[in-house]
Amino acid sequence: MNDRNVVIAGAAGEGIQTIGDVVATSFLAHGYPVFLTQEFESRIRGGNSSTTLRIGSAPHNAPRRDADVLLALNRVSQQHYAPQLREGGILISPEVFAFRDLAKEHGGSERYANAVAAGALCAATGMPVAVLERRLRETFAGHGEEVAAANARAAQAGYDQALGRLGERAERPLPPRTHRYAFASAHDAIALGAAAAECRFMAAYPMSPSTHLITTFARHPELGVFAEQAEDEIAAIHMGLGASAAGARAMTATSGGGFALMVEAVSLAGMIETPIVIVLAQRPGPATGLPTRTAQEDLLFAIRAGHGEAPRAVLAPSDPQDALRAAIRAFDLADRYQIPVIVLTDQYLADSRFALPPVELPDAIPGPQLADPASIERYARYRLTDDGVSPRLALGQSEHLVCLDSDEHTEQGHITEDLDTVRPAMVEKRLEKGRRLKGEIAPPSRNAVDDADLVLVGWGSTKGAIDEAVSILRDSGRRVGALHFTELWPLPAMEFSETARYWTAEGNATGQLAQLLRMEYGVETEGRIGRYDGRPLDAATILEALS
Amino acid sequence: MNDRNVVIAGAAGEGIQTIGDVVATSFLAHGYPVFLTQEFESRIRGGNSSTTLRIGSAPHNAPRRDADVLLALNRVSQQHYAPQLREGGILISPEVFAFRDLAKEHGGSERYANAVAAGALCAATGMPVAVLERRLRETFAGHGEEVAAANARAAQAGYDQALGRLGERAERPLPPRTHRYAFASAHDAIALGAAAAECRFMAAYPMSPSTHLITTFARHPELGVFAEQAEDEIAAIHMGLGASAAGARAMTATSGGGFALMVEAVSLAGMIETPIVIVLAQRPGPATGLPTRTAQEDLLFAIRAGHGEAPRAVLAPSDPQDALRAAIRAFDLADRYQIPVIVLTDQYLADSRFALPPVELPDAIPGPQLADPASIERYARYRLTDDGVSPRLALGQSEHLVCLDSDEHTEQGHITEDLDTVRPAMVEKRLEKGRRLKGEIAPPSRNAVDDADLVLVGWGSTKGAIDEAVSILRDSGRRVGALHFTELWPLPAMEFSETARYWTAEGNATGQLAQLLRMEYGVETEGRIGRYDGRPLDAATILEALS
Amino acid sequence: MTTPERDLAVENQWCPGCPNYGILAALKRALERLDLPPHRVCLVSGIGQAAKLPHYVDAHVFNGLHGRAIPAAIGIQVANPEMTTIVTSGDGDLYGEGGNHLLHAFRRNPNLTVIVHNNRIYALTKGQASPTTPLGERTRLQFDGVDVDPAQMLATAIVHNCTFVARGFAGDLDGLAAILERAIAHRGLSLVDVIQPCITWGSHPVDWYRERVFAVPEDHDPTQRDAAIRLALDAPDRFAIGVLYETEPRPTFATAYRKRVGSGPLAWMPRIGRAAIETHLAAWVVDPEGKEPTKEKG
Amino acid sequence: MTTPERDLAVENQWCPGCPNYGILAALKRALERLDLPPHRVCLVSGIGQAAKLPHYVDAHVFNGLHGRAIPAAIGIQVANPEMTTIVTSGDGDLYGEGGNHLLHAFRRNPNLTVIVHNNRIYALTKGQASPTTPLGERTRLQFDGVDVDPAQMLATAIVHNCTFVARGFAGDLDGLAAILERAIAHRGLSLVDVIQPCITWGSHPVDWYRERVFAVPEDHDPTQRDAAIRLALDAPDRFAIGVLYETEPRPTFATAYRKRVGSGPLAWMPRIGRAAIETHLAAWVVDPEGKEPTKEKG
Ligand SMILES: Cc1ncc(C[n+]2csc(CCOP(=O)(O)OP(=O)(O)O)c2C)c(N)n1
Ligand SMILES: Cc1ncc(C[n+]2csc(CCOP(=O)(O)OP(=O)(O)O)c2C)c(N)n1
Ligand code: SF4
Ligand code: SF4
Ligand SMILES: [Mg+2]
Ligand SMILES: [Mg+2]
Repeated sequence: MNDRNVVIAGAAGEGIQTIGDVVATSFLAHGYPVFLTQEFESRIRGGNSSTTLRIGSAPHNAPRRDADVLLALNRVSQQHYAPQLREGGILISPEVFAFRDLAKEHGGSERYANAVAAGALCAATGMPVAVLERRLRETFAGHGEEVAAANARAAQAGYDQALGRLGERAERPLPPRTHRYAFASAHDAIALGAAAAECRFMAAYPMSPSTHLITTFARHPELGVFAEQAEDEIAAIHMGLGASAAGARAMTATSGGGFALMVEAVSLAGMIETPIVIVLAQRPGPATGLPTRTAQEDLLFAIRAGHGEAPRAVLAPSDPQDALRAAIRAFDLADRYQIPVIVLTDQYLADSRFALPPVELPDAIPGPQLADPASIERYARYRLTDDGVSPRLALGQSEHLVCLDSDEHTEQGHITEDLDTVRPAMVEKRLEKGRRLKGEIAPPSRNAVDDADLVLVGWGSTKGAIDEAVSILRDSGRRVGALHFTELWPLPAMEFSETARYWTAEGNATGQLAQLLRMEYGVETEGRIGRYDGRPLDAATILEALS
Repeated sequence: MNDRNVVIAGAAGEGIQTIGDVVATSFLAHGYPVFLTQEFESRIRGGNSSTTLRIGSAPHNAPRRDADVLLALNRVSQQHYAPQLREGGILISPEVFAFRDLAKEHGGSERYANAVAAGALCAATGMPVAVLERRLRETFAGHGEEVAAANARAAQAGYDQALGRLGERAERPLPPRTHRYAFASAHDAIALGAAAAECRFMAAYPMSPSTHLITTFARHPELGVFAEQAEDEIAAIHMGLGASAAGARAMTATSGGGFALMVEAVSLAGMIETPIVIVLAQRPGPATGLPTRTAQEDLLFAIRAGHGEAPRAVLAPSDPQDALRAAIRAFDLADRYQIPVIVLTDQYLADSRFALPPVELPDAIPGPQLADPASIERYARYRLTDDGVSPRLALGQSEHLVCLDSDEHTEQGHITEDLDTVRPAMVEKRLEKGRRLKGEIAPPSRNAVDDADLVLVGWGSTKGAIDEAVSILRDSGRRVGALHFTELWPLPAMEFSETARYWTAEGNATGQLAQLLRMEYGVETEGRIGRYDGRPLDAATILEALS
Repeated sequence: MTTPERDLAVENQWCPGCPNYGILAALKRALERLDLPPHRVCLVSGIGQAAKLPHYVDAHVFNGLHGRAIPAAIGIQVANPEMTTIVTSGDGDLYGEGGNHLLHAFRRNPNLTVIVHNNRIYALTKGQASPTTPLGERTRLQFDGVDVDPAQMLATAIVHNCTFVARGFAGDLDGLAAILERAIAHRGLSLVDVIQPCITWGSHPVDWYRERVFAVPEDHDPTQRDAAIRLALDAPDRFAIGVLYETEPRPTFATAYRKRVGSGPLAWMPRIGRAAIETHLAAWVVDPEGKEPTKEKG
Repeated sequence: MTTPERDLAVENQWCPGCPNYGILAALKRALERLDLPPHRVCLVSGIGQAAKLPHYVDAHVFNGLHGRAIPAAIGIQVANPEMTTIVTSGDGDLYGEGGNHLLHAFRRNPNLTVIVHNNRIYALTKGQASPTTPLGERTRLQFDGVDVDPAQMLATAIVHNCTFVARGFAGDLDGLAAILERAIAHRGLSLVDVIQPCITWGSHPVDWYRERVFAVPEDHDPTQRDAAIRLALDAPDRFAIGVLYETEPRPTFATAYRKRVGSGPLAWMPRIGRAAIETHLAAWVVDPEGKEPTKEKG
């Protein structure tokens, strides 16, 4: 089937998520990949929200702006989203379909209107209604046979009416396929990656779009992560550092405003050399900004956050598969270098579900790196070593007493005022860790770069959109390629071709990656493509900027 | 007289500050400039602290490492500071002078030992003891005639004994001069600059080395600044933003750790477009670091602090004269652009007193910039304008209602979810302010740059040290010059000569200015000179690095 | 200059039927009864569902950050004591993220009214426990039930001698309006915790609360600390509504300062003037003795 | 592995004669009496003069940031409940910058002892008011005297049913050691506010306090809230010393969790294992119906 973009729009609380879920899983169960994105306002009822399904024969894990099909559950949504519907696209809405009447007639109650709408959507997209009916039965299994049956009848009625009304424009029923896809969000993946990396402790304060992470651990105790809702973000990260100092791998998650409150503790982690993983799920700022939307505005902030100078790592995964890897890597880097590691995601990564080949755990998952107390004669927490990394014992791990101190300290961890020897040695020790870290940072991924005269450079969640733009431009004969960074600090040593022109593409207005490239590599970018309206960067934005 | 560096060393609480003060003011009263620096530990009693007086015929407002004269009040201090005494330098200490015995004999009590020591110091430095005696009388005027007289006798005794002991090595008595010098710290100047700029409100939480600022306002109500000690730094800056929104010019002051806690509010100030001046008095980090020492480690942090994207200004004055100007300018920029302005100082600037020509207020001091309510028909706090600056009315200023909102907002200040029009317009509005601001940022000052083949580039408090290095290198025939930034963000458009080689010199280990220059100007620095042991950068460090 | 014509076509974002509408109506009524014109009122809030309230009232608005309404309001109140400044925000905002500010506000006693929309939940973030969610209640994050005790902020206010401490019920417009009127008129910090059932995420409907609220007994003496604390301590299912504690106003924040400078807005106080600064600048200068020719030459 | 040989040649940075030495001595004695070996004890502090104490004791140390000792200690305690974790820090640290954490710690009731060195001043920063400085007292920042009321954290603890609330006096080694011994042995959060006159910045010498402390009356029933609050509320010049409030321990923080996983340190719990994760990864996959050949062809 062709790439089809289906927008399901309605008010918060009207049920678009459920419709999106049952239709998406219908496609998946039928062997077709679905990429699901969500857009909603910062309110609990009303307003304009949407779930978008991008469906095709092969996965298109990238946002598309225009809709082939628009299902609008109410008039306001219809008006709001109609401009997105491409010419000739299909509109399904109460204006053209009597959802409620059909629901009453076939289901016995208006509350089956969404099932009618889902049925109509299937007619428009070539989804056999029987597949949808089974999904509805699964979804409402807990509500008794009558409810399940009513849903099924309502869906069938919607399907039938739409088939009739759409006539030629209805999609022909798709044949079933045997393709299997994993369907998950990047935050689902981070939670599993953390658990796989033996994270034992998470404290966080609720904040969109990060809350799903702590919720996952609380919902699934079998993942082995103790989860605590802190009184504020400051408490959250200090609890994490305490747990980490006592040997438990620990993390927290938040968004920009909450991260801003954690900044002092990021500096502390650098000083006491205690690992901590911080997921910073970005949303548009400044301040409260657009709490439920997406952005990539916190890159330079994350890199520089904290007073004083100490190393850190900043990672920015691009999809769920990559996020699983990034989570495991974050804990490993944090642990081996005894530093804070920040994982940058965003609302788009957090709330979208990607269709991927079934995801597998890496073979080797490095676990905690505490030293062996038996091998130590006389312990000093901040022992000076060649690589700057001191053997780490946890508080309470053994009879060796461990002293952690936020002041500048001696090798034993005690407050020092020795400026001639101890202070410079400790500064250099910490910075040496950063130099070593830099040596093992992954270079950007390369997509058709070798013969490219124009190279798009991106980071994090925009990979799908950029790769899509590259393939469209290649198809039109342009020699375009892409470099994509998912490990952003420290940046690895690398060469940029002198002949290619570079354009950055990112979800902000000031070209933060472009600034970083200039600072680290001296590369001049010819152009900076930025999207900063709260929606994810898409291929169309890139193509417009380049045309 | 030649440049003389006099170190007065002792334990905290032993009285070195008083000795430093009376000797310094003796020189000033005698017509000679003094540059006074202080070094102390993070404790209240004991340890090693020192006050250093750099004295000469002309001001040398820059730190010098080696001592011509060392007065050590106890054995531990003597050992600690002896390595600083240059060969042939004069040591005055209990080991060589019986301070206490003389004090008992001539003052009647050991508590006049410091007066004896001060007298001895005068003999070593060519200060007529009568001048010192008058300073002692002034200082102890409140303690009764007997105490004053005993101090004077003790000083005379110390002077006499030292004259005898030192013989040839005693400095010949200096002739009195009529030169007048102002003697003050950069934080003294910032307080006065703020008051002159009609700052009305300051809230702060105590933190070295910033506490002197709020203390000045509390001590001097005639400066007209309401001063409140907040429960934490977060409260401090939010109180300031509240007061500012209600029309009162407002500021806060802190050090790196406290600033880290204010970062979320910096972002808020950017979003609600409410002016606030933040003095960030730097000290070595990370974390608690060295609380009473100096550093320049928070430049890039200050520039990037806060989630989301909104303009700010970052200033870094180089001495008290410049700090007076910077404070006035900070309030003016904050007010005209409705942004947060960060003034970077450090422990060295805060705790050192400079000898300067008498300081005068600038002729024109721009005052608050609130709009005239009578001129407004229908008020909208965030009215879109060409330059991005909306007419600002204060809360409660008039019958026009003012609505400030930390969410993305409409022109009226109400929460918006309009992504197509309002959000992009508001982002561009805020960024346009930044572009205009950039246009009026001062270029770096130039010292012998035109014919230089090697240019030292510095910022903030290191100007004295760098200029001293330049003049020493010029004297030795090298074509060295200096560029010095005191306005660091946004950076002004400027050209760097292709032929000169650039070296940065700053108080940190990672070359933060060098990184910034590369990012903003694409300039490659040939070398990066950094001092990060907690002491101020001095000319000697620069000369060593260049040799 | 026209009379304030406020863009009150702001769409309300609360769920239909939410008791927040009751608080909004009660507040409007109290402001009317007190005859406070819109431009003499400033509403301050943090972030949350409750914190959207200021956008729906004809008044000045400072809608700041989550948890930070109190210090912003203190700054506003100090800068302009002629406005009536009212904080209206959520239980998570004021008792959770902002707990330290409220605690220290009890000490300062600024002339503010603090209205806490206590829905015992984080509503805007979709249903996590707030500091007042009762023990054992299941939420969308505490799946096995909340396992820490609720915060007792009314009792904490009382032990700090906060001179007006009340509990209201959003389902009782008349009663709440009357409490708010008294609270706003009271000099010093007035704390009003309003039971505001969340009909979307909360565990109980409004009627469940309606059945469990009771008026503060007639014979309750609101100057008696022990009795007030007893009424204040949240039983999870019994709610004394009314003024729990009220004593003689104590000096409000910045009283000493205001005695010195008068009561006007700081922004329009007379300029300090160059002279005051120049005196300080002059004091930096150490006059050389050599200038005074009578002095000996040391 | 040798027995812990700790670098106790750490120079003490306190002023000679400071009552902090009394707290140090009392704590050491209490730890000895409880027979707690050094490696089973973790001392946690923030920043300030008081907060330097952990460096002077033979134990594990987490000397974190100003105001943040409590959450760090909670993290440590959850991660390793087998250690005895004790917070020892200043009044500014715990009641000022860290006030919110203490407030919410009362709710959580972690098994911690919190020792507050209450010198009624910010000593390390050279003499500004702390949250407990009495009204009217002049400091090096409050030149005309403090004009806000002191924080009442003991009373706040009591209204939150903190099950062990005591006041000690640093000038009474025996008495303080006895209180600390009980506090450390108590299960749940124990709060001990220790009167610790600052002889450098404080307004009164140690003897002034010595004359004004009195033992909690023999007939005081520490389970009685009202009476405990009366003793707790700081009169500026009368200090009841002893255990003010003590009730049956209530469940400590993370009890439910620990029931499930046992009491060992989190770091040494058995690995979750790949299987648990793989189950979740497998649940991401939607199996195509088409794989099951019996199913109809839609
Ligand atoms: C610093 C910060 N942390 C977290 C959030 C996310 N957040 C927004 S509202 C809210 C809680 C709201 O609860 P409450 O104050 O009780 O208001 P309600 O929505 O229940 O009315 C949170 C945690 C935020 N905006 N800022
Ligand atoms: C975030 C932050 N703010 C401020 C400071 C500065 N500071 C260090 S100690 C201290 C107060 C100490 O008072 P207290 O906790 O009572 O301890 P004391 O010195 O009196 O024993 C302050 C404000 C800091 N280190 N960190
Ligand atoms: S979510 Fe709850 S508190 Fe928020 S508007 Fe809806 S009912 Fe009211
Ligand atoms: S300053 Fe005060 S509290 Fe600190 S050590 Fe000295 S006497 Fe003790
Ligand atoms: Mg709430
Ligand atoms: Mg103290």
